[in-house]
Amino acid sequence: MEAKNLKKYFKTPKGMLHAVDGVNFKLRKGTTLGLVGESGCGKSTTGRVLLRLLEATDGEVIYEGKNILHLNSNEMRALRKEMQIIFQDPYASLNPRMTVSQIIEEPIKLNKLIKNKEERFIKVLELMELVGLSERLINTYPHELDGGRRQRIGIARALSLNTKFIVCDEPVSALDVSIQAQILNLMKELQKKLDLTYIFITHDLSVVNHFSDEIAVMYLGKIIEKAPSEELFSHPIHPYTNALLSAIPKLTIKQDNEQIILKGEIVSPINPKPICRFANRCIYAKKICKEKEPALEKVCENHYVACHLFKE
Amino acid sequence: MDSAYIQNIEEIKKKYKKRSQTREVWRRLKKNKMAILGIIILSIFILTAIFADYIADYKTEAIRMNARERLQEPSKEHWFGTDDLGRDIFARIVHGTRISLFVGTISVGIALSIGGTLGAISGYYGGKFDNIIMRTLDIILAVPSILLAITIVSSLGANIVNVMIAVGISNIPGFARVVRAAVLGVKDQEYIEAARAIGAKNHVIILKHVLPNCLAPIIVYSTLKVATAIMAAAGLSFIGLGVKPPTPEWGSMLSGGRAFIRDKMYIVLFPGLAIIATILSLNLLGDGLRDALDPRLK
Amino acid sequence: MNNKILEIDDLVIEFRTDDGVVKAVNNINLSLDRGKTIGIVGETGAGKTTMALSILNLIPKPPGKIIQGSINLDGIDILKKTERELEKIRGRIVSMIFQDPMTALNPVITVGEQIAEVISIHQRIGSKKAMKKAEEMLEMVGIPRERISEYPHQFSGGMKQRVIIAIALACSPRLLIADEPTTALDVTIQAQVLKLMKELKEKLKMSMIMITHDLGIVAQVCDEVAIMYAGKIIEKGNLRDVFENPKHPYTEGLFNSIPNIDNRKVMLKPIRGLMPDPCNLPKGCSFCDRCDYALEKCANEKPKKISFSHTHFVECHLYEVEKDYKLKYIYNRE
Amino acid sequence: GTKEESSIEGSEKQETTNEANTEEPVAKENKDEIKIALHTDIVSLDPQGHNDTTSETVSFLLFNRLFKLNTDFEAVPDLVEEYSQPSDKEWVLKIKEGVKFHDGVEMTSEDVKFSLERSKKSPTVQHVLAEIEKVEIVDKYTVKVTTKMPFAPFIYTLVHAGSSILPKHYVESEDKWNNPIGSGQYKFVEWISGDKIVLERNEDYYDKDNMGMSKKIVFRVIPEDTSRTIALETGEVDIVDTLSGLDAPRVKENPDLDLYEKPSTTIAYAGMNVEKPPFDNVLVRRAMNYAVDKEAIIEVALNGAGVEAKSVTAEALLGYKANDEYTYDPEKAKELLKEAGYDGDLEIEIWASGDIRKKTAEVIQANLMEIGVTASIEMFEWGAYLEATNSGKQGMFVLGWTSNPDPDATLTPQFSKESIGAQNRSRYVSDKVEQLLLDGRAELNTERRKEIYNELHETVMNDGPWVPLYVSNKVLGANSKLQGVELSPQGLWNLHKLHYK
Amino acid sequence: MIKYIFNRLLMLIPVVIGVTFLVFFIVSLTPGDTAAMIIGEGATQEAIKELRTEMGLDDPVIVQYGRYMKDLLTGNMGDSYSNGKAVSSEIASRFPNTFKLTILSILVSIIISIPIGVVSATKQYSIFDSLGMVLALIGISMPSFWLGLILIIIFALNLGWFPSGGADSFKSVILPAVTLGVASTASITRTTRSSMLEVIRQDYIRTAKAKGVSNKKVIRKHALKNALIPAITVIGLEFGVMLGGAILTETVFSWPGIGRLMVESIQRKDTPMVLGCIITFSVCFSIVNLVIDILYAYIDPRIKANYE
Ligand SMILES: Nc1ncnc2c1ncn2[C@@H]1O[C@H](COP(=O)(O)OP(=O)(O)OP(=O)(O)O)[C@@H](O)[C@H]1O
Ligand SMILES: Nc1ncnc2c1ncn2[C@@H]1O[C@H](COP(=O)(O)OP(=O)(O)OP(=O)(O)O)[C@@H](O)[C@H]1O
Ligand SMILES: [Mg+2]
Ligand SMILES: [Mg+2]
Ligand code: NI
Repeated sequence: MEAKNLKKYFKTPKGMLHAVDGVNFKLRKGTTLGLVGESGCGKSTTGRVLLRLLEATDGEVIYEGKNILHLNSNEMRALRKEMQIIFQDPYASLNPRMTVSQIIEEPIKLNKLIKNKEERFIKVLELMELVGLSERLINTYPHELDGGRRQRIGIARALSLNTKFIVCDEPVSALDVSIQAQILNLMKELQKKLDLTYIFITHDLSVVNHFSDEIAVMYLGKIIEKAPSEELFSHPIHPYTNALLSAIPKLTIKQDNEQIILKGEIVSPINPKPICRFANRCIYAKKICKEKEPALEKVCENHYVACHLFKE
Repeated sequence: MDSAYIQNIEEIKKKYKKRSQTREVWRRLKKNKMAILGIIILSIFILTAIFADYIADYKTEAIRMNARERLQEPSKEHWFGTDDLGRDIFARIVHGTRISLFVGTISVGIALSIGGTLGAISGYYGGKFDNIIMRTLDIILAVPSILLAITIVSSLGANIVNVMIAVGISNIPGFARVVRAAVLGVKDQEYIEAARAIGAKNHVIILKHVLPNCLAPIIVYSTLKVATAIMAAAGLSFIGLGVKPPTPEWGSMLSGGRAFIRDKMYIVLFPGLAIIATILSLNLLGDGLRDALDPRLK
Repeated sequence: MNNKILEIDDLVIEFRTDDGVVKAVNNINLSLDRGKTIGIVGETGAGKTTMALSILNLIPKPPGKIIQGSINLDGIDILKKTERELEKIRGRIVSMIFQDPMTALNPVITVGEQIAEVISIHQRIGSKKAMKKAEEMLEMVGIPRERISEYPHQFSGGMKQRVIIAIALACSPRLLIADEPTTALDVTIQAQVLKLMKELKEKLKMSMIMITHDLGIVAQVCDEVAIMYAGKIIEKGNLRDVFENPKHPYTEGLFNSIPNIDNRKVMLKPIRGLMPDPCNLPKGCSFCDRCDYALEKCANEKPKKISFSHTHFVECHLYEVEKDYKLKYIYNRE
Repeated sequence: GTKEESSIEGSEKQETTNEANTEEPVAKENKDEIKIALHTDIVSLDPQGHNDTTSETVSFLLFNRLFKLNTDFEAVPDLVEEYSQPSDKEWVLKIKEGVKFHDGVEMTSEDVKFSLERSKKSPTVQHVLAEIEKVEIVDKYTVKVTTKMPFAPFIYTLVHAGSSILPKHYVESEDKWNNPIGSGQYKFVEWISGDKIVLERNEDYYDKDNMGMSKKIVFRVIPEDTSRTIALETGEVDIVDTLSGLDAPRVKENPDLDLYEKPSTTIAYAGMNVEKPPFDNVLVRRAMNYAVDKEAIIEVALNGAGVEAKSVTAEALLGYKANDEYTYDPEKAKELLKEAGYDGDLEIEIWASGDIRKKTAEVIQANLMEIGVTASIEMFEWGAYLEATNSGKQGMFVLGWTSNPDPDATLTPQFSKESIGAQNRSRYVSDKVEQLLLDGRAELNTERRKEIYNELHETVMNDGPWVPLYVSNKVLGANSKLQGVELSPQGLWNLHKLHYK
Repeated sequence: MIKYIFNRLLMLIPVVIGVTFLVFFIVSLTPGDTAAMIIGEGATQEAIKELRTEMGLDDPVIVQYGRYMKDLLTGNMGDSYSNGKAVSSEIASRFPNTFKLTILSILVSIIISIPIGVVSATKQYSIFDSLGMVLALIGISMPSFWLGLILIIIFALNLGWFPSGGADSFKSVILPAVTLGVASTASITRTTRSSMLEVIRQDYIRTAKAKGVSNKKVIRKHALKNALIPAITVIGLEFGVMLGGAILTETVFSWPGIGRLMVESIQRKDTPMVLGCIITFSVCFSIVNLVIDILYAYIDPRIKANYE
């Protein structure tokens, strides 16, 4: 999977909203890319564009050698079997009038993977077992469940097809730590077993650190830093990444208040100027930051950053 | 998967699959006393329609003129009195059940299926589609139903089916608007996107995901429109486009008796009550059904 | 004056649904001192939100029903008040930040009006003045004044959450209930919001109930912690008690489930199994099915409250048998 | 109160009721304004642009004709001072001098010539004066009219609203009949379509003996029967132009109101298409005449407000002859049917349109059931009905005809060969009748004409293209204090006489 | 927004063209000969034929349509076939009545139905709820002539408070407005109730309560506005029904409105008048629909965003 200069703009009354503005990344099979960043920076939009749930404004998405943005609707539908998404808000993404088993069964039925009713039912039970939903829940509706179970329905649905690639949009944000841990473990196991590729979107940095092989930090529609997890956590370069990492609530009782609290106006994503988008909140900002847009450049092996300052 | 688990499947199925969708709805409906009342009233009407011939003889009581028994007040012999042709109003209501229920439900059915489809399409796709469909319906809305009915009946002939078509067509824009408004509220939900993500085609999405979530206003509107349809059909029979006299039919009984409203109230009262009871039962049932179909209200 | 802002006594709340009775809150006792913050942590569905709502007497009835217990808020017996009287308490003495910011704001009223409303109700000031105050509140939570006349849909999730916080704080309540107030926020904004709350708490001597899944947040802002499981408080103590010396196996499990930010290679160790069906709670300890330490009597007998200090107690059979029982305690802080 | 045919009888009663009800709210504030409820709006203010009785009611007040009808249905001179007939086909008419239109312009023979010629050209009323060949001006007040052939009903055609004398200068102006000017007792004030027509008295009316009696007349359009009666009861109107038979007893019993009833010239009939089986068989047609229970129809459709029709015109018309042979006799009808070769296996269609005709058809249907004929009723919208009953596909159909005073205007369109495809909807052809019709038109001697038409009635009834059903009564109600209510077979009459004491 | 309104108003042109086209063909399909209808009883065949030719009724429909449209473009709706009056002046004289009646009826309807709907929803399954429903259903099942006559008998005949008909004073519009309004209450009540039921279960209602907002105010300020969207859709539809469907009420109350004019014209096959009425209606409907759409936007800012 590869994204090349991916762009998604929304039309708004005030102008073009650059939700995703030239995102590039490459993803090896069987690995996980973590996507973090401020809320509203375009993470979910990126995920949607990758799956063509939204039509990209520009750019290419290359999946197994094909640019899927040029496929017609039938070809695309065929491909959907392999590419799935777990939505950010599990409740909203489940049809309130369908039972758990219907929701999980639907993709199988629609894609005619298993024609036999019996077998399909067995498959549903298997999937439920896989994500840890007890069979008791077959006939329950999403609203009767708590956030954790809802989230798992979403996961089971994503896995019901011959999935190879999943965009996980904050799959664990609604969960308590224990269930979060269960789910994360499950997803990791599945990745190993089925050689899945994930894009993992989250706010929770400890989770993303734990889960991803590589992390991309987004800010206002752009990737500003990208590195393998360990590298990023140990040597963050971009000032925003630094701020982010410092803000993680620590489990220690007495805080030494060294958090970097960001100040300053957030730049509007509508028709942004070609300058560093973080510049006016950046404590290190220089003149050049407000004049030129930094490009994503290589710092060391696999570590990329978009900042005018890193060279210094 | 381990085989013990698979073996359990039959058992699991027995345990859980029993609660099929319809059964589930029925189970919940049963708990709603008002809905049950609605079902009972409606069943009485349906049974009346089926067994009308056993309740009152069509030839001798419902349609035979009896000049000597004109305009009799309700009595033991004629429960609901007699009309201006000396026919037994009770017998006419009993036999009228068939036609009125039929006309009411079928014409609403026609309007609902066509109007609903158009409304759903125009709401779901939006943009140009929406504009074209809705403006076209504006045009139909402006054509008075009488004119429409005259045309349909004169080109297709005067029979009950064509009356239903006429009433149905003139109700299409209304249903389209109601459905469209409801669809607009649902189509941007995330579960619709989720359905697209698993490769569902648009028509599947509309049918399986959008419409079931728009049921409430549709049910409310449909159950009410049955009354209007019965009366609209009667209005048509007045200008000669409805059922052929002397076939009994509630709406025509109601409008035919308008001259008697001051002295012989019962002539219009009973057909009116029959319509009210029908609509009441449909509404009770509709309310119940809406609640039963909404798993969130469990 | 009573030093307790809140005393909940033996509270039981049930939801009567078609499928059975959901026992959401079971015999909860809780008290909170003025100016203190208690963190409530627990699995999804443990009954945290339900308990919080009961303090405002806002349990949806039906299907909800308060079976027994009393709630004493600042000397007022909440459950005995009429709806009229409650109107005066809600928003002024106690207010709440709701869990789901996406749906908690009225989509057709401007955010400014929604904030100003609570002010004009309780402070009896003109709508213009209330609007002024609302602007200040908005700024306080880090949203520019100019956006006061915008509608919720024009705000991002995080901004909406901040509006709800502003509403809750507008009348300087004596007790603030914050139900997962930062789930939709990224960590930098989360830090901002938490800081704001802390400041207010100090300035106004406000007490706070902080419901969250994030133990890091608890560590940052709370004085006390209560761990809830299946409608019960199974462990409660001050921060140090619980963080440094967790007693309940569930508490231990929670800590073990947190990904270690410094060592990403460690496999997560979730608590095995799932929460019991709240319609059908086990006879004994609700956690017993998932507990690695379960004793025989755990399955049949409800555990009693065991105190370790005047602040720290736990409900677990383990300590009835052996007061110094040591959990295996895999969790490794730093 | 009750009034039978005219007001004379009722006026005695008046006094008794008057005293009893002095404080009744019915009392009018403005006694000089008479409010008349019409059951339908007028079609047009142009007397040559309408052909219906309601419009006539109004235009008779606005315009004069050369002749007018008296209450006995006889034509008497109105504008005409004197007239003579120099030859069979020539009429010399001299109008009164000094007749002024509402704008003060005097009426002259120019206007007469203009009006009669315009009438001939008007699509709506051209049939009325169709027999006129030419109109010539003799002098300022005299015209000479030449008919195409000797034409007995000539004077009667001149009483028709279509023969009103209009001011030439106005008609040729640009006003388009928005503010019509006539010479009648009343002047036009306004017409709000669908609502009301307001007229005020013409103080300069030429005939001082026949001046309008009240200052103002307001016609209100009240289409719904019940509402109309109620308006009368509440005193919102003083008189209604028609009353439903159902409401008649109520008005009768009301001491403040008077009921007026008089047979009209409107006959209802069930026509049969003589070209189409089974009605091509005279026996079947006669059988129908025996099978129908006319009394029941009057009861059901008119609520009693009518009389049985015994021939093809109303009794009031010249030359009427009742047929007493046909009575309600289902047995006889069955016999005739058997004779005609039908034995309980006859199926026919009855066509109808409108509520009253529907009820009529239902009664006929029930009657026919008794003699083993199965009839199904086909209902039509009015426009479609008129077309359909001209198509030749009709079997039995229910219709009516409102006659002008002269029998020719009724009988020729209905029974002449020429009007097949038009008014002769039963498509009846008979050489004898054809001859009688021609004779009747040409015969100027009333007695002899009467005989001709007597024979015609006999012949037609014998051939039975119709089952004449009933002649409806003109029923109307008025405030009992209202004076001068007159009723003609065509309805309200001499409205200018209406007034309060 | 202004652009949106302008665009929608522009859409009136195709709608009017569509309506006239459709009606022209529909009328040409209906049976009955216009010329024969005009002349009435006693006409000869030749006269009818002559008149038909004179009026251009023998031309192909499309030619007639073209002729009509040409006139219409110059603002001329033609003259009535039956009485020669200008259609535009006839409609101008009647339209204010129709408008007055419709507006008042819809007001009556709203005043009755919104409160009933709200109470039914807030007290679901209570006696109020059932009573509200039965009342609403009686309203919809009762033909307007029935209610109209009953009102006339009570309020005009027995009490003498209002006139029994006509359009003379403001008083005369009350009874017809009530009659017409009651017929529409059912749909509006039921819809309000149904959407209200949905809204009062929403989280933001809970938020409002938590703020200490009184119950009444929660309903009035927070719930009602949100529940109004479906109700307004139906109000718009009922508005249309009232505009065009007031025929029975107009008849019973001798109300000189367009509905009656239209039906009478249809029966007389008075095509220009029919067209005039229908064009008036279609413009009204379109404007009503536009107003409804604007109201949507006014009520719900999310919808407003779509218009800009
Ligand atoms: N349908 C839409 N129309 C207009 N703007 C949109 C739309 N969807 C998203 N946006 C805007 O695009 C930007 C990116 O949104 P996105 O949902 O991708 O953010 P995110 O990174 O997922 O944030 P979060 O962490 O809160 O989920 C935001 O500014 C949002 O307001
Ligand atoms: N309206 C309701 N009807 C029925 N059951 C309910 C209702 N609200 C809550 N419950 C049930 O009550 C129990 C407690 O729910 P509550 O919302 O208090 O959990 P919570 O601790 O806040 O969970 P979370 O962390 O997911 O917010 C759950 O089992 C839930 O399913
Ligand atoms: Mg997102
Ligand atoms: Mg919660
Ligand atoms: Ni004539």
